[in-house]
Amino acid sequence: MSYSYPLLSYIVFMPLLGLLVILFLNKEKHSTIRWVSVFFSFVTMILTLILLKDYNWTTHEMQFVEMHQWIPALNAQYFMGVDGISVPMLLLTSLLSLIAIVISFNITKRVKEYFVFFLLLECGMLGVFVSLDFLLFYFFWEVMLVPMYFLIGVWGGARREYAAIKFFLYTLFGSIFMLVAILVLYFASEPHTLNMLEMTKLGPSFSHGIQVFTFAFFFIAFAIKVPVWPFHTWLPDAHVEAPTAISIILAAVLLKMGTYGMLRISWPMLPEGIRYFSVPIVILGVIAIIYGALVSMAQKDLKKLVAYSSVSHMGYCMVALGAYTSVKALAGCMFQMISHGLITGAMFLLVGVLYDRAHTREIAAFGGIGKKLPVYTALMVMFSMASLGLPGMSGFISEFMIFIGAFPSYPILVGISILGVVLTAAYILRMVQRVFLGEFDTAKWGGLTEINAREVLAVAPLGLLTLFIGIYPKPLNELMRATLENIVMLMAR
Amino acid sequence: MLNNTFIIPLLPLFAFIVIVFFTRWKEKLSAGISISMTAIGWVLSIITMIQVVTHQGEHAVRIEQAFDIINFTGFRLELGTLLDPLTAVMLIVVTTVALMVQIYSLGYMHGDPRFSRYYAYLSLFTFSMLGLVVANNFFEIFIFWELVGLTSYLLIGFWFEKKSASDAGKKAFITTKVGDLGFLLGLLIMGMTLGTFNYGEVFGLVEAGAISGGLLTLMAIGIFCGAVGKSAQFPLHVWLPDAMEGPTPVSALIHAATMVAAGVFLVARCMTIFIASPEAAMTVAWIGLITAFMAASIALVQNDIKRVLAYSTLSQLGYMIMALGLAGFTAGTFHLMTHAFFKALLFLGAGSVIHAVHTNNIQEMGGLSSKMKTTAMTFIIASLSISGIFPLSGFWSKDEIIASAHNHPFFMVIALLVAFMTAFYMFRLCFLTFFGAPRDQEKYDHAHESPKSMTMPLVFLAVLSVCAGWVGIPWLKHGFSSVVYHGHPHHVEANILLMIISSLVAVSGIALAYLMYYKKSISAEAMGRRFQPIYKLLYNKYYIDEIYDAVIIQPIYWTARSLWRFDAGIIDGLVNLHATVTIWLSKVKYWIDVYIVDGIVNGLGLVTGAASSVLRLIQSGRLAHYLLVILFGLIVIGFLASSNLLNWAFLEVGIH
Amino acid sequence: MELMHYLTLSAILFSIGFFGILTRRNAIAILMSLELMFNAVNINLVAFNRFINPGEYVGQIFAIFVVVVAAAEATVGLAIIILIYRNWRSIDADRVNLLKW
Amino acid sequence: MIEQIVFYLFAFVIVASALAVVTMRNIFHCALFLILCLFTVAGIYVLLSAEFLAVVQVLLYVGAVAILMIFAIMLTSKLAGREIQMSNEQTFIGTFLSLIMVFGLVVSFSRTIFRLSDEVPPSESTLAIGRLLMTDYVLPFEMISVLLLAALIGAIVLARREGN
Repeated sequence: MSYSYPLLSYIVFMPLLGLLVILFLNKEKHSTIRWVSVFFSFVTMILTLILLKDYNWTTHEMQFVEMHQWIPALNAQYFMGVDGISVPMLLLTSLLSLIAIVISFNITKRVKEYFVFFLLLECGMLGVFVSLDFLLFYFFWEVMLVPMYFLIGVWGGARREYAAIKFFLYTLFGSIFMLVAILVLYFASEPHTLNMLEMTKLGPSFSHGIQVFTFAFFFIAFAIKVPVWPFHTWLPDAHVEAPTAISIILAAVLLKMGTYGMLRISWPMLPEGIRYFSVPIVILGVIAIIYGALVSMAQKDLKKLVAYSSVSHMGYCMVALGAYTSVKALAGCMFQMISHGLITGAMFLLVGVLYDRAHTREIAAFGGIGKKLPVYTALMVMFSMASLGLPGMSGFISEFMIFIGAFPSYPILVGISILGVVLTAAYILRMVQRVFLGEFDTAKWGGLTEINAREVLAVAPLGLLTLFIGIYPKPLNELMRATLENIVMLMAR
Repeated sequence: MLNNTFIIPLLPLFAFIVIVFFTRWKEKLSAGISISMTAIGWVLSIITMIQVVTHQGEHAVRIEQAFDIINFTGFRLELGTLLDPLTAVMLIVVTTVALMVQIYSLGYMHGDPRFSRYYAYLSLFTFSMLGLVVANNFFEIFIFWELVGLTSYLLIGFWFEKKSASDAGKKAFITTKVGDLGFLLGLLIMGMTLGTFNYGEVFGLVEAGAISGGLLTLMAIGIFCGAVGKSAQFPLHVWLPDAMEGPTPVSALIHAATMVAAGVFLVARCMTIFIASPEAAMTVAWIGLITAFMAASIALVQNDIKRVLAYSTLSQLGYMIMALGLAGFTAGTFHLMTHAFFKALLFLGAGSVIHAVHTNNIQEMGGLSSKMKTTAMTFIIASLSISGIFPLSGFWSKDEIIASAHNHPFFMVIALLVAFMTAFYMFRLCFLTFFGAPRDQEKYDHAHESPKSMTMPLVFLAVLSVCAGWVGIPWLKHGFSSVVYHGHPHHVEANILLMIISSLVAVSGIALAYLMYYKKSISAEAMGRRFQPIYKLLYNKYYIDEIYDAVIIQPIYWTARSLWRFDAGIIDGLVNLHATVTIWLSKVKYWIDVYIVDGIVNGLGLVTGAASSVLRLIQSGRLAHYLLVILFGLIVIGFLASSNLLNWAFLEVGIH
Repeated sequence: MELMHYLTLSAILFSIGFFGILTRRNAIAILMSLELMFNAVNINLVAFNRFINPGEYVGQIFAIFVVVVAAAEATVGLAIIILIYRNWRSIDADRVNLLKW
Repeated sequence: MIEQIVFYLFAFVIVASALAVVTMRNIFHCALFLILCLFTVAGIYVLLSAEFLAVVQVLLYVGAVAILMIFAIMLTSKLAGREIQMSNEQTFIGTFLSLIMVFGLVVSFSRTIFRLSDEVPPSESTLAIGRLLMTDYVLPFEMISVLLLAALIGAIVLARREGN
């Protein structure tokens, strides 16, 4: 099914156009550069909304397909298309990018370079979610890394260089596994193809050994991105050192690429592999949930706490992915990806807002902030509640779907992972209490100012979406339904 | 009204949204909106109740409406409303108490800097509680279940500057969350085995035997765990006494009348499941009994007026749970209703007292009846009611509960003992607070009757505390039991003997309190000294908080800290070790490079350098020289080409 | 008229231009010589066009391109010369020997 | 016959003025002779029935490039007859090599056999050239315009005085 004009290319390359425009701007004109970035990411978002409008919800077939020869010698194609799992991710990416750009207005160091890198990053992220060719996918996957490295390494906190190199090398390490896996599949397929859809058709015909081997390699690559315990240690460093906007993007979009990759590539393509590895994957997920929650509890730095909570929350996704036979679990996984993107994105944003004003993130340094900053506190408490899975917020729907989907397959493991809910409540409430409640130190924090309109505006869409999905998840459910049901069918081959 | 039940919960939600976004700067307006919305809800609830009662038909009213929110092949989640007699009763209870508490709060919270926020929270709570009541499936009830927990957290920690308040909020939230885990597990089992959460479908399947044996028991106990957490039953009761840190009207609404009764409501809703699983029902009864007894015994010795009431609440909830466990559906729900009224009254009365003397300690009060006539009168009425004195409402409902244990002598004996203790500690409270000589003259002098906005709800609730029970008088033809029943309506037989016994027990409890605290003919101190170990045990609430802290909380913190060290040290250490090894390896390679590989290369470089220092003389840097050489070269090539010494194909182009 | 005449003319003009480049010291003069060489090339192109495939205009079009490129080259070249003049107070090409190692 | 005379006349003027350009000592005179030379080359184009090109030659070379040169001269040399050393020490070898080049070129031309066409050139060439530029050669045409733009900006950037 194709479309009258190459909408996907427009979406993916619109940030690149913005990048070109910014390159021609005077580097001293900070506000022009900012507004141009806002404009182009806004246009990108509008285009994704157009995509949503014209998307056919009833089918799992790829839509808006664009296919051109790219490197004929390799049979690599410029092949893009979207289905029910990439459309939500595109929307999430374009929205979060816009918000991150708006929240980056307080960057004053080398503004031009910052936004150039940021738009390149956005292009890479969008590209990953629409690519249907392995080479193209890999290309976008790597394109993203470079700006990320600079964004953390130049604009980050005190240990930014360490964090940036760690992130870069760790992810690159994973990418190499992915490349090997892609090559194995490429040479195993006859005729050689890099087309993901073709490969999905061919997948089950590969021998057990190949499937298990490539599955494991893909899994390492994606698991580092997610990150799955025990590959997670780059995450706290990168999140903590990165500037606010980049933390948002890291948490909201980059982590989702791991799970997206699993849902798009390894799961439906290599059914033998998932069957072979499903139990270990669930175990890793359960460990991540409990372990992430406990480690969060011990954190003294607000941002690090949120970072470890990400580890814990992504653990739910792994539990869901392990229960591959259940469409409920996979839907829960998608819900969790989106809701974690919204909630943790907002949490990082709000922590950044506080850090801008207080210049510290140490939990013990605060207390009673709720008295001085009621609006900020209300927002933070709301997202904290969303993060601990309060019903009426998106996090609850996703956790519930995951539990209900995975429980029949792994009653004991899911039973253990439910404990994570209480632990999450415990560390979140501890944080809320120690930062916002209690006696207010007027001498120390009397000068704090309330969250401003721009920041409220940036966080408002996240809050509204969190509530909307939490109260009425049906639209999102319908959007993904056909695709997820198809994926479950593919895995049953 | 029967088809539009959903409006009732939405009214307070509307109030919440309006207050938060529009009127939070205007305190009076915010309160007005909140109260008027609840009042409308109250009127609508009464209309609903009348329609339910006058409904003609073979079966009781049962109206269900729902819409999907998640829909996969073979799996649906929905939101909806279910209206049946139980719902109608709960609607009345919740809206009545909420309305009274909101009016009362006008006076009690007067001058608080977060007045509007208080009303917003109350509205949100009312919404959640009404939503919980009208839910038509387990998924939805779970949603509202957690939402009431949230509002409870917010309201307990309303004065969050106080560390004890925010601690109490956190404790309440997490403790109930532990119970909710069980609830969630029960739901998961339900989802796995039955594939639906709708009440009607679930109960139908359970009755048809679609699930049985261990799984059924596990599911029932799981659901009951939710009730244990929310209704603060043993062993998750520890949060409720601490929750008294919240404003007193909140304690009245949430922690006495409505939210804590949600557990009872849930068990009542799931009666079918518990009937199908006798083991689970027995567990329920035992938990209820233990809680009732334990809480009543603790209440005997507490000195904080609100804590005494809190333990009393625990004990009464234990009563209801026990009745439900013994299949006394009507008894449990009936007591739920009457208890809501008189316990709300007790709390509001206590609030009025605290408002007057600014202390919670009953040892610092005394003789207040002369200064606060209305409060004292209503408080004593409520005390009589809870003690079970004829013909107040507590008498009828408590009697039914004790009657429901008629097949289990042990339960009945303990229940009577609890009734005795209840009467004793309630009147200990009354005598210490309102009678005798003032023990703190200064506080006594400042005491005064509360404003009208506070006393009016007291009077109203006092009337209800007297009369609400009359709907359940066994001799009535169309009483409570003919409307709210499980399975088939059964007429409660009046058991005159039991009535007399329980009345005697109550009166003797009051008499003992009278002797000890009014007449002082039996010295309370002497009793305390004589039973020193028991006294200490009770005074320290059986040391359960301390045990939890040592056995659960500290180990969790310890695990968290050690895991964090493990994470930073070992896991991240491995990553960094890998980096270090790589760097070390590369240093080795660097050495090899510099001294061996590069040695050769440098040798070559040296030779090249020497040669070029000679050749560089050619470089004059002048364009003209270079061009000359170029031209020379060009000409030489041209000649070579033309003389066929070089046979380059490209020079042949055009030649034929 | 024969093609050969034109070719000879262009060869002579080209050589004169080259001679100028080789011998002149004034940078502007070098540029002028360069223009002469361009013209030689253009004559060549137009002549081939006229005598080999008169109907196709390829030669003329490329001559136009050459003219334009020459103009561009002259502009930039002169700008550079002015810059050099500003820095050295001279446009003697032989003194500008930055190419020397 | 007339054509031949005109050609030789033109050829003579071209060669003579070109020699003047590369030998005269006064740079300003050189520029004037360059203009003359370019003008005559335009005449040659007319002889080759490339009228459009002739016009371009006059407009672009004579009108623009030559004027540019004169400006540059006025900006750089202190004009007013002050003579700087025009030639360097390569005059002799330069002459020699140039002559060899002329010789070599003419010899190689004469030894080449061209596939001459007897077609008479169409009289209306301007229209055809215009059409070709907008169709077959549109891409080079656009690139050329970008090049011109670049040259323009480059010239401005280079010649602009820093600081004002």
